[in-house]
Order: sequence, then structure tokens, then C-alpha cells
Amino acid sequence: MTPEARARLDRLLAANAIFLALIAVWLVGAAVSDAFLMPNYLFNVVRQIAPVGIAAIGVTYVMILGGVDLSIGAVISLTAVFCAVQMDGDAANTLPAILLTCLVGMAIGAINGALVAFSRVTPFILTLGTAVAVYGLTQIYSGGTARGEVAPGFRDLANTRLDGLVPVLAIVFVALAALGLAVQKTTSFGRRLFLIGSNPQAALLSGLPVRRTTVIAYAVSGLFGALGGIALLARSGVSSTSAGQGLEFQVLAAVVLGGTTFEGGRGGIAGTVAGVLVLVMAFNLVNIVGLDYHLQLVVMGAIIILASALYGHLQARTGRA
Amino acid sequence: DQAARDAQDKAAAETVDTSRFKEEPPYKIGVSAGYLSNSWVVFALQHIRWEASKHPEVEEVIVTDAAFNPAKQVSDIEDLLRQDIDLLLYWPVDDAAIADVLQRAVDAGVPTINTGGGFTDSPGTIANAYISQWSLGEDVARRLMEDLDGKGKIIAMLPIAGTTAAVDQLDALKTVLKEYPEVELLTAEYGDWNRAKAKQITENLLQRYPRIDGVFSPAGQMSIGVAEAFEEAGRLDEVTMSPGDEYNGWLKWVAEHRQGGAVTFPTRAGQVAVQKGLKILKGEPVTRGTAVKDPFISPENVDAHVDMEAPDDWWASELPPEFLPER
Amino acid sequence: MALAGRSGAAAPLAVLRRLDLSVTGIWILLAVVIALAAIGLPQFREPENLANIVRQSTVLGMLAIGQTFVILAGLIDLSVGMATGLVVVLTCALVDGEAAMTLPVAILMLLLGAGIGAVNGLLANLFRIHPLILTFGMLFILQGAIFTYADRSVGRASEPLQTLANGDILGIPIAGIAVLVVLAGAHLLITRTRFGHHLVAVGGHAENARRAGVNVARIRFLAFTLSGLSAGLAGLILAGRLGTGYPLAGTGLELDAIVAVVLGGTALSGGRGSVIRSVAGVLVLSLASNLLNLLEVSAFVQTFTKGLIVVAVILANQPRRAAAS
Amino acid sequence: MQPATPLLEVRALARHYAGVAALRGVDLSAVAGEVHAVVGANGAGKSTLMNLLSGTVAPSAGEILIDGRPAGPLTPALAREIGIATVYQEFSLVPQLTVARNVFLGREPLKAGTARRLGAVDEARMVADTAALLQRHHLALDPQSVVEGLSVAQQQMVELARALAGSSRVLILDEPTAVLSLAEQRNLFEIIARLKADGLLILYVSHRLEEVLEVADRVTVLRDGALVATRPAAGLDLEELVTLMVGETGRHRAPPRPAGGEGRIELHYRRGDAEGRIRLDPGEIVGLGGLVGAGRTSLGRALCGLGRGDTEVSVRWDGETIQCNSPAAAMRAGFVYLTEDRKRDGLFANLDILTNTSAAALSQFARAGFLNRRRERRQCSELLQRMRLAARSLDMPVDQLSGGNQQKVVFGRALLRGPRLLVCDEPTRGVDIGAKAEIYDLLEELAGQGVAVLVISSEIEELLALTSRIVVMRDRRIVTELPTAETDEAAVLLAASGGPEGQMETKQ
Ligand SMILES: Nc1ncnc2c1ncn2[C@@H]1O[C@H](COP(=O)(O)OP(=O)(O)OP(=O)(O)O)[C@@H](O)[C@H]1O
Ligand SMILES: Nc1ncnc2c1ncn2[C@@H]1O[C@H](COP(=O)(O)OP(=O)(O)OP(=O)(O)O)[C@@H](O)[C@H]1O
Ligand SMILES: [Mg+2]
Ligand SMILES: [Mg+2]
Repeated sequence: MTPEARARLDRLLAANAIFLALIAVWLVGAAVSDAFLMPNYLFNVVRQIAPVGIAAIGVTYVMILGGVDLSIGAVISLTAVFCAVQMDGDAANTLPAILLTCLVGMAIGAINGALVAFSRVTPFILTLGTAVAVYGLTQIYSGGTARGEVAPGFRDLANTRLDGLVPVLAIVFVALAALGLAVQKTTSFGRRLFLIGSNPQAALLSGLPVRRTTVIAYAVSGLFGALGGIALLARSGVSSTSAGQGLEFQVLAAVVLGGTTFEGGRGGIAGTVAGVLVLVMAFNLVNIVGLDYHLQLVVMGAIIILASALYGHLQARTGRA
Repeated sequence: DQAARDAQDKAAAETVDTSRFKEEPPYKIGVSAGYLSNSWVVFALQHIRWEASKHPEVEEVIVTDAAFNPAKQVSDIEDLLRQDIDLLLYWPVDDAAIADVLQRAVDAGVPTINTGGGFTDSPGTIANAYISQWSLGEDVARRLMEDLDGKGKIIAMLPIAGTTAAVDQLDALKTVLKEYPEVELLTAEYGDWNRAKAKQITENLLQRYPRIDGVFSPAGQMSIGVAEAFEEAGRLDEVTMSPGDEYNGWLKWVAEHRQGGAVTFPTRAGQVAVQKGLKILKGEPVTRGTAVKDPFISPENVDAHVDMEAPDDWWASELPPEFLPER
Repeated sequence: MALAGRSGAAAPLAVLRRLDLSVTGIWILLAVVIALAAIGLPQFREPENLANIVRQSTVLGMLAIGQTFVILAGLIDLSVGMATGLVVVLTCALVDGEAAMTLPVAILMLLLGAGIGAVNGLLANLFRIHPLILTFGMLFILQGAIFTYADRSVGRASEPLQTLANGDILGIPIAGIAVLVVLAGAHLLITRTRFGHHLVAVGGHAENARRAGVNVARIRFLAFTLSGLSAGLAGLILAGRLGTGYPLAGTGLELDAIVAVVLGGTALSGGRGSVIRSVAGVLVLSLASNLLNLLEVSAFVQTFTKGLIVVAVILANQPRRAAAS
Repeated sequence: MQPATPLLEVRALARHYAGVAALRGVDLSAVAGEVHAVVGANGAGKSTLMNLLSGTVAPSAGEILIDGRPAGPLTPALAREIGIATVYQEFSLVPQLTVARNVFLGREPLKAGTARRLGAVDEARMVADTAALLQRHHLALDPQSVVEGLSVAQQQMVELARALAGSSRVLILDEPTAVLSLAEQRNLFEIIARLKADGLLILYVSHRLEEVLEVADRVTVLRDGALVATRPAAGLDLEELVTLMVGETGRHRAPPRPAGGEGRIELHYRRGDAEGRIRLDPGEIVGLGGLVGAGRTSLGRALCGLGRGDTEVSVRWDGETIQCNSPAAAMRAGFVYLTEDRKRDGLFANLDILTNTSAAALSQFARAGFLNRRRERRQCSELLQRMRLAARSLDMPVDQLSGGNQQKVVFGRALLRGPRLLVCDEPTRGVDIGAKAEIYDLLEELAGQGVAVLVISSEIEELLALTSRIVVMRDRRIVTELPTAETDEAAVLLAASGGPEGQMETKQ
């Protein structure tokens, strides 16, 4: 192989490492349990990841931009409760409630975005702070019980399987991911995210609307957070005021596994979706193998480290940071 | 085991010397919550407020939230003591972790009452309005065994690993299982009191085990998630759900499926704790422990308890409307 | 080490401009909070309350010191909370109330903490993983390790451990003194030694530090090891404070430590900051919690307020100029 | 005394990057007391060779010998130990640290006694030694100032000071003069002369060929990663050297154009109490000269909406006032600034060439927010082809291009916008002769199309060759304006370095 072709192959591998990891996890899964060969189960996996996966789409945008959104777990918690309250057990409220919830998520995201865009603070800590504030807000709003009641029919619709096979929630997730991917690949907004993430100074000098793009990206993250919250509500009803707590780290792990780095300027939604799938399949795998709870944790941790290491190694092979 | 529980019953029946805590009103009650972001705790707290409102000598109720962090709970109690409270009600993140600071409270003349936890036999805890996770677990386990006719394969869904609740429930289940050699415990999983998590775990268990006859799940909040997973897999018929607790979402499920029922986990504990505390402050004798228990809610009489209008995350209780949390 | 802006311009406005809030902000904040509390709340001034605040700050103080090392080096360590938890569980289990066991177990635990950090350091050097992800993975592994060992509170802290955590000499909490001693050592290590110089250089610009002949891998390894060691120290104090090996004792501590470090003006991008200001950041967090409790702010509003405070302080603390990237 | 073995010898040294042979089997030998220049076009492999010698990059093949003995695998620390000191082409300091700490980074002096074993640094000695070192080499810097607060030229001096600290036998200078003012350059040459007399071997990389012929004893020419020749400098002239480098002679330059008309565009400049004015016409190229730090960059940036508060520029175009207080507004007005610092705010380093080129012109390829990617590719590739960009494909990451080609990409980005006024800050910095000529052609072509061009440059010949007028700045003031046809290098230098007071008044 010529060095030229070799380099191209390496680049290709590095860019797609997460898909290899996904296939590897799936093959291991198939070897262990034939559940991994059953469409029914696989669709179920997709449905399981819907809340985390949907939220991860938005966070991917923010991370391509060189930011991060750790308030996403709190947003999921708040919006799940908020949506249930708005529905108030009446089918007629379903659509208005969903729209209003999306607005709330977007508003919180926009506040994050504005704070990041008009200051020089590290988004990591900033969104950690807003996470605590939003979490407090949820508690104040709900008084500690996840009040509100899901509209009749809403959860049934989300959980039915078309043709008895493909769950509606899974379809919604795939559709949102496809939409996210299209925006990332074909719009100037998507392109601007990469440019700003790669070098914000150069982006400014190129006349790109850095602040506006930042605010929008975070608002979109908030929006997808709200959609994740709604998906959580659809999947399991709402049973506490902190249902989304800790999900931000799963989201983060998935996004980074998918090849979107903290430095910004690289990665994308396709990788994120694969990253989410790897995480959930790995978790299910240890579950199915029947490892004890504590060993599940160990395996989770090891998978996060090893997958990232593999990914970093492939990237290093192509000589790029 | 049995001997230990007999000892506990004996300890609970002892009378407390309350003379050293005798105090003139008005009273300031401090409440140290291990966590507040939980509807059970919110209801228990409302019971405290309700009961306090009935006693004019109670001037104030101060509440702190440790958010599951035992170190913060130690700090919270230290801060409460600085505010000159006369009575400390608490429910712990972890009993042992706050034993020391509770002792300091007692030394400072502030009586301490465990509110809704398991019976705590330690000098730092003057009295208990306790709910025994162990006997709750035992009760749930026995009823499940009966419903299963003493044979079959079961799974257990427990709260956050490491918490007293998870530990005692599993202990109780295992103790009961010794009497039922034909029942096999396939696995014990931790659903963190989280309906979504319980559902996801169950979905995986459904892949792993071709047949599951029963589910041991004392927390109704998780029972719903478990039941949903079975239902969506079309395997609800094969399984017998254990009783849960009077979590409203679970009661709704029971009302709909006429199965399982509820071993109660009364939020009334808060009320009992205040009553006990006021007695102590007045120097009246009290027992070290009062077990708070309500009758078993069977699938047949669930209608008297369930509130179909109220949210899932809600508890059947006798709170008057003005003390109910906002819907 | 003052990072003065460019010189020139004399007007008072310029003086104000040159006031680098990332350096002075935490002190101003600390002063304001203390002044407000001292004036408005009589209970606050009681020596016992002040001692409480110090005691409440010690565990996080230790962790913040360790975290400052990693953050200065341009890294981050999310595993310290669970490492602290593991140390708490093992300490109580192994000591189990016996004073004589305290010293050997304490030494073992410090080694364990440092060892966990060393593993982080080795992995960080071996693989090209973002330290956030690496230590996030480690967090799970350590949590698994804790539950493998104990699924409930185990053991009992010994008398000396409890004295360390809660005792005092002449009214001054012993744990507070311990943190001060460690802090002094850490400060000297960072500002006065070759290792400290290299640590800051690696955080400032790793590649250029490497070109200057700094052994970057070694510095990263040591930074993680020190962070792990601080988790060991924090774990010993926390064991004494809780008196028992509660498996979840360390949950979430890592984030509080990071917030404290950032409140102290240490840049998450590495290369600038101070370990003293990190501990000041811890004090601000403890003071805020204490004040809100004394003010009887409702628990939910407290959470909300805490979030707002973090956001506000971070905004006030932002670096004067965007660092050349 | 004839040195029997060369001090430094390189045998068949090669380095491959993914898909690129940056250096393919180069042999080189150099003796002590020699200034050995290495020249070549952009991407010829000069920096790669230097990086191999300083241990920052590992060779793919070949060996390095010191005193005839193989040096083994080098690391930066090891290289310093055996006496190889380097001033890198790229910024290589730690910005947050002081000058003294940077100079001694990795070799901090330790205190005596017990403190030594604890690794305690003798800060006082470090500062004193740095001060002495700076003084010895006439470098006016405060050892305690923080590097990120220094100008680029001052930073370069810190790099030099660092290389001079300690005892070295080989000093590598990779384009040391690119950002230096003339006086600083002179000082550097004096330093080089002294070191040479002390018996050091100096490896000197530069694109300024006159300079090379002046300081070097021997010159090694690289082309495409391979050795072309090593020659004594004495026997070489410029033309010959250029032929060796690029395989053809440099192009003859067109004579300067006459000064333009009445000045339809007026740039008003204000910084503190200094005020001034620059006039130019569409289609004219005006130069902005001055020493490094004269304030030209600040002016250029302010013009395109990147002012830092203390610098204000307003524009009147045919009597109409144009606001340019943000980059986006400046862009809309058709003002484009081309940065002097590609790495910091020019390149999107990890993104591909295509994305880099179209970055400022996305709106041209977008409809309703969606990009027409086919059109984007077509237009960019046409443009870059016209600029003779040397790249395998447009999808290759831009940071794998050589400096000159990177500059072309940044240039292309500006052109794609169709600017009305183009400010080029040091447009040929670090660019080889061939690329330089191409860039000159481009600028002239643009002017021919009616674009007003303001060229900021520290190379006076460049200004003389390109412009019709040269505005000179000194100490952040506009001091004079010289018609190019009537001036020469000496006059510009005089005005820039503060000779007789400028003729033009800096009043309103
Ligand atoms: N890190 C890298 N990855 C891939 N290719 C590289 C890398 N560094 C350099 N190259 C390639 O190696 C070749 C030689 O580069 P080098 O920097 O040595 O050139 P140079 O002679 O110093 O050029 P210039 O005069 O522009 O500085 C170029 O084609 C360049 O693109
Ligand atoms: N708006 C700006 N943003 C960022 N950096 C700037 C800006 N303006 C100037 N600089 C940088 O600040 C440093 C000092 O600027 P100063 O105005 O003193 O001189 P200068 O503009 O660099 O002068 P010259 O370009 O004539 O050498 C320079 O290195 C310059 O690159
Ligand atoms: Mg070069
Ligand atoms: Mg300049």
C-alpha cells in the first residue's frame, strides 16, 4: 500500500472508529446472547436510548462549537415534570404542552448560550452551575413531588410498536437524529459550528456571527434536552423530580465516544448516535451476561476508557491531534 | 434473624427518661432531611407541618436538605444546633454516618427522633417513629410467596445499592426464601428508586430469563417500571408482582390490574414523630420506638386509597387539603 | 504570582481594569460574605459556628488542593470523589474502631489514594484520552470497587480518626490545622520547586514545555498521583467525620472540588491559578451553605440559590482577557 | 587548527508524515565556528530537519552524529544536554510564565543544601542570571514580565535568550528574523558573530536570502525534502541561490505604479492622543510601513472591526461614512483583514482546505440556510487553482500544508468575499520566493479589478515593489506619507526609526 493510500485509510478509520466499536460490541453481544440478533430486541435498545440519545444530539452541536452543556440532565428533569403538569391528564393538552415544554428548554439553553457568548467563562463550570440552579428550580416548581399527569394516549402512542415491531419512540429518535445530521451537514449553521469550534478567533475575523451561533447552539441543546425530557416522560411516566440527574454524564460519554472532542471543531451526530448505542449495548450486555451490579459499574468504566483509548490511538495513527 | 428482632422489639418498648429534655415552650423544631427530592419525604414533611400546626406551642419548623450527602447532613445538623432548636427530627442518608453528630445534639440537650427510618438503637437517637424496612420486606416477601404458591423463579428490584432500605429488604427476602426452597432468586438489581431505570433493567432481564414467575419489589415507584416492561414485552401474564407501597402510581396500577396490592410505607411517620417529640419536651414518658404501620391494602380494597385524579408521584394519606403538596 | 496586564496608562479606570478578578475576586467575595454574615447574623460569630464552618470545609479543602494540581497541569480528575468514598469504606472496615490500627491503615490508605491517582496518570500517558473521560471511566470502576467490597455501611472509625475530624486544640479544629499544613506544603511545592514550575508550564502549553525539555508525562503522572493522595487524606478525615464506612460517602465531591477551584480563579485550561485561592473557594462554598441554613432559606430555594451563586461568581471571576489559544 | 571531524553530521535522515515525505534522506555536515544556512522553498523540509536535530520529532530513518559519534534517539531534553539549542519557527514559549521562568524552563537552578533535595528553585538566581544574559546580548526585556504580555518580537527575543542560556555547541535559528525590526536584526547578527567566534555552530534558516548571503559561511539548499547542494556562501549570488531553490530564476518585478488620484477613501485613525489619516483610491495599493510594534496591526484590525478599545478607525468612502465597529459590519462593507498571525486567527487548523477557503463566504453559497456544496467546491477549487495551491486534495486538513500554501488558503478566503478594501498584514511572512511572487501577482490583479489594497509589511523592498504610496507609522502615530516613485529604502527606514521629524503633520 502506498503511504498515500495508507494515510487515507487511517484517516477513514479514525473518523469512523466508533462504528467499529459499535460493531465489536454488537458481535460480542451476539456471541453471548441471541437477543442481539433479534430485531425486536434491537429496536427496544433504540427505544431505551431515546431520552439520552435525543439529548445527546443537541449537546453534540454545542461540543462541536467547543462548548459543553452539563445542565442537560437538569433540563431533562425539569421539562419532564413541566410537560406532565401542562398535560394535566387531558388529551387536548398534549400538543400545547409539548410545544410549551420545548420553549422552556430552549429558553434555558438560550440563557446558557448568552452567558457563554457574552463572557469568557468556561462552559464546563458555567453549565454545571446552571444545572444546580435548574435543579433547584425544578424542586421549587414541583414542591418535591413530580406533580402533573400525563395526557391519556400520549404514552400509549409513544410505546406502541408499529407492525408490532418498531416502537414509535424509536422512530422519533431516529427521525430527530436524521434531522440533526442533516442540519449539521447541509446548513451554514452546521458549518459555522465547526468553524467556530476549530478557531473562534479566526471565525470572528471571517465575519461569522460567533455570538449568535453560540446562543442558537445552546438553545438547540436546550430544545433537544426538552425533547429528551418528553421522551423520558413518554417512556416511563414521571416518577421523580430528578429523573434526569446524572444523565448529563451519560450524554457526555456518548458524545465523546462518538468522536466529538472537548476542543471542538470535529465530530458529529452520526458518531454520537453510535456512541449512545455502544454505551447502552455495553450496559445491556453486562446486564444480560448476568454480572453483579458492582461489576456492571466496573465494566462500564472500562468500556468508556478503552473505547476512548482505541479512538485516540486511531486518531494518533493519522498524525492528528 | 429472629433473636435480633426480638431484641429490637424489646428495645423499642423501653421507656425513655425524658426529664433531662424538659423544656418550656415555645418550641423550635429542626428537621434534617437526608434528601427532599422524593415525594415520600415531601409527604412525611407535610405530616410534620400539619401536626405542628395543631400545637400552638410549636413556634417554628426549620428544614434542611442534605441531598443524599451524609457529610452535608452532619453539617446541616451542626447548623441546626446553632439555631437553638429544641427538637431534632431526622431521616438519615445513612444511620451510622450521623450517629456521632446526633450524639452531640443529645449532649447539648436536644432530643432526636428518627422519623420514618428503621429502628435505630443508638444513644444518639432518643426515640423512633420507625418503619421497619426489614418487616416491610418480610411482609412483601411472604405475600409474594403466597401468591406464587411457594414455587417459581423470581427477581428482586431494590433501591439504591448501599442504602439501609436496599440492604434490609434483600436481607428480609433472603430470610423468607429459606422457608421456600422451591423459589429461586434469579437476580437482585438496583433500580435506584427510578422508574425509568427499573424499566430498562427489567427489559434486559426479560432477555436474559425466558421465564420469570415473580417480582419482589417493595417500592411501588419501581414496581410500575417493572410491570410496564413486562407488559410491553407481552409477558405480564406469566408474572406475579409482589405488593408495593402506597405510591399513588402503583395504586393506580393495582386498581387497574387487581394484583399485588400494597404493604404500606406510611408517610404518617412524620406526624407520629412530632407527637412523640412534644411529649418528650413536656417531660412525659415515651417508648423508644413506635412502629408506624397501616393496614395492608389488598387489590380488592385499593379503591379506597387510590386517587385516580392525583399524579403518580403522590402518596395515599390523610393530609387535609391545605397541607397536601401542590398538584 | 501576579499576572499583571500590560503596563502603561495611569488613570484610575486603568487601575480598576488591571484589577484581575480571577486573582482578587475570591478574596473580595470571601470578605463580603463574612462581613455580611458577621453583621447580620449574631449566631454566625459564635466561635463554635466558625469552628463548624472550618470543620465542614476540611474534606473538600483537601480535595480542592489535590484538584488544583491536576487543573494547573491542564488536566482534571473526576475520580477523586469515588476514591475518597473507597478510602472511607476501607478505613472504617479495616480500623473497625481500634485505635491501634489507625496508623497502619492510614498509611495504607494514603498509598491507596496515591495509587489510584498513579493509575490515572499511567493511563493518561499511555492512551490519548481526554482526562475528563478517563477519570469519568475511573469513577465507575471505583464505584464498582466500593460496592464489591461493601453494599452497606461497614466498620467504625477509631477514636484518633474522630479526633482528627472533629476534635480541636485551643478551639481550633484539628482537621483545619491539617488542611493548613497540607496547603502550605502544596503552595510551596507549586511556587518554589522545579516540579511546581514544570507543572504550571505543562498546563500553560504542554507541547512547548516538552520542547523545553520538561518531562510532560512525568509531570502529569505526579499531578494525578498528588490528586489521588489528596483523596486519601480527604477520605481519612471524612471517615472520622462520618464514623462509618458509608459506600456513597464520596459521591459528588469531585464536582464541588472543581467548582471551588474555579471559584478561586484557577483556569480550567491550566497554567494559572493558586492552591490558596482554591481553599478560599471551599470556604466560600461552606460559608454560603452555612449562611443559607442560618437564614432558614427553604431547602429548594437553597439549591437554586447555590446554582445562581456559582454562576454569578464564575461570571465575576472570568479571566480578564481571552488567553492566547 | 583544522577540525578533523565535523561537529554535526547527518546521514540519510528522513521523516515521513502520513502520506508525505517531509524529508527524504538528507546528508549534511557542519563544523564548529561555522554559520551554516539552510534555505529552500516553503515545505522544502527545513523546519522538519531542524525539529529532528532538536529532538522534537523522531526520524523515520537515518542518523545524527555529534563529533562523529551517533547521538542515538534524541529528545528535546537530550538534545539540550549534548549542546543543541533551538529557536523554533513556531512560538515555543509558555505564555503564562515569566521571561526568566521560560528561559530556564527545564533547567531551573536549585538552591543549595537540603532545599536542593526538595527541588527548591533558586528564583533569585534565576532572575539575576536572566537579567545578566539579556544584558550581555543587548536584549531589552524585564526578566519578570509575563510572556503573553509581550509583543511578538519581544517573545522572539525571549526564545533567543533561552537558546543562548547555558552552554551550547550548536544553535539552531529557524527563521529568527521574520518578526524582528531592523535594529533587532542587527543585534541578532552581532550576537551570531560573537557566538561564531566562540566556536559555536549556527544553523540558520531564513527566506530572506540577502540576509543569508550576509551571515552564512555555507549554504545548504533543500528542495522537496531532498538535498540539492551545499555551497560556500562567498561564491554564491542571489540569482544562483534562487535557481537552486526553485529550479528557475525569480521573476522580474514591474515598476511601481504612479501615485493614485485624489483619494476617494479616507481612513481616519485615532489612538489615544495620536490622530492621522490615510488616503487611498479603489484600485490602488498603499503600503503601511514601520518597525515592529509601530501600531500597524492594531490599525488594520480596527479598520475591520477588531479594535481593542484604544484604537479607533473611521472610514469615509466617496464622502459617505462607513461604520465598521464589528467584523461582521466590516465584512458587509467589504473590508477584509488578512491576519499576520495565521496560526492564531487565520487558520481553522483541523478543518480541510475547502472549509477553510469558504469560511468567510458561506452566505454566498447558502440559500435559506442550506449550503450548495457543489458550487462551493467548484468556486473554491477554481480560485485555489488560479493561485497555484500545491495540495493533494481540497479535503486534506489545512495544517498539513506548508506555510506558504497555508497563506494562499487564507488569501483565497479573503478573495472569495470579493472585498472592496483589503488589508494584508505581512502577506508574505514565512513565504518562499516563488509563492511570494504569486502573491504579488494576486495583489496586483486585485488592484486591477478596482479593489483598494492596504499592505502592511516590515519588508521595505516589498512595499517599494508593490505600492504607489507608503504611509509610515512610528510609536503608534502616522508620521509620514511617501510617494513610492520618489523614495527609497533608506528614506522609509529613516522615517520609521525616528530620523528627522516626519514631514506630514499628525493633526486633524
Ligand atoms: N505534522 C505534520 N503532519 C503532516 N505533514 C507535515 C507536518 N509537518 C510538516 N509537514 C509537511 O512536511 C513538509 C515539510 O515541512 P517543513 O515545515 O519542514 O517545511 P519548511 O521548509 O520549514 O517550510 P516553511 O518555509 O513554509 O516553513 C511540508 O510538505 C509539510 O506539509
Ligand atoms: N485587536 C487586536 N487583537 C489581538 N491582538 C492584537 C490586536 N491589535 C494588535 N494586536 C497584537 O498586539 C501586539 C501589540 O500591538 P501594537 O499595536 O503595540 O503593535 P502592532 O500593531 O503589532 O504593530 P506592528 O503591526 O506595526 O508591528 C501585536 O503583536 C499585535 O499582533
Ligand atoms: Mg519552516
Ligand atoms: Mg504587526
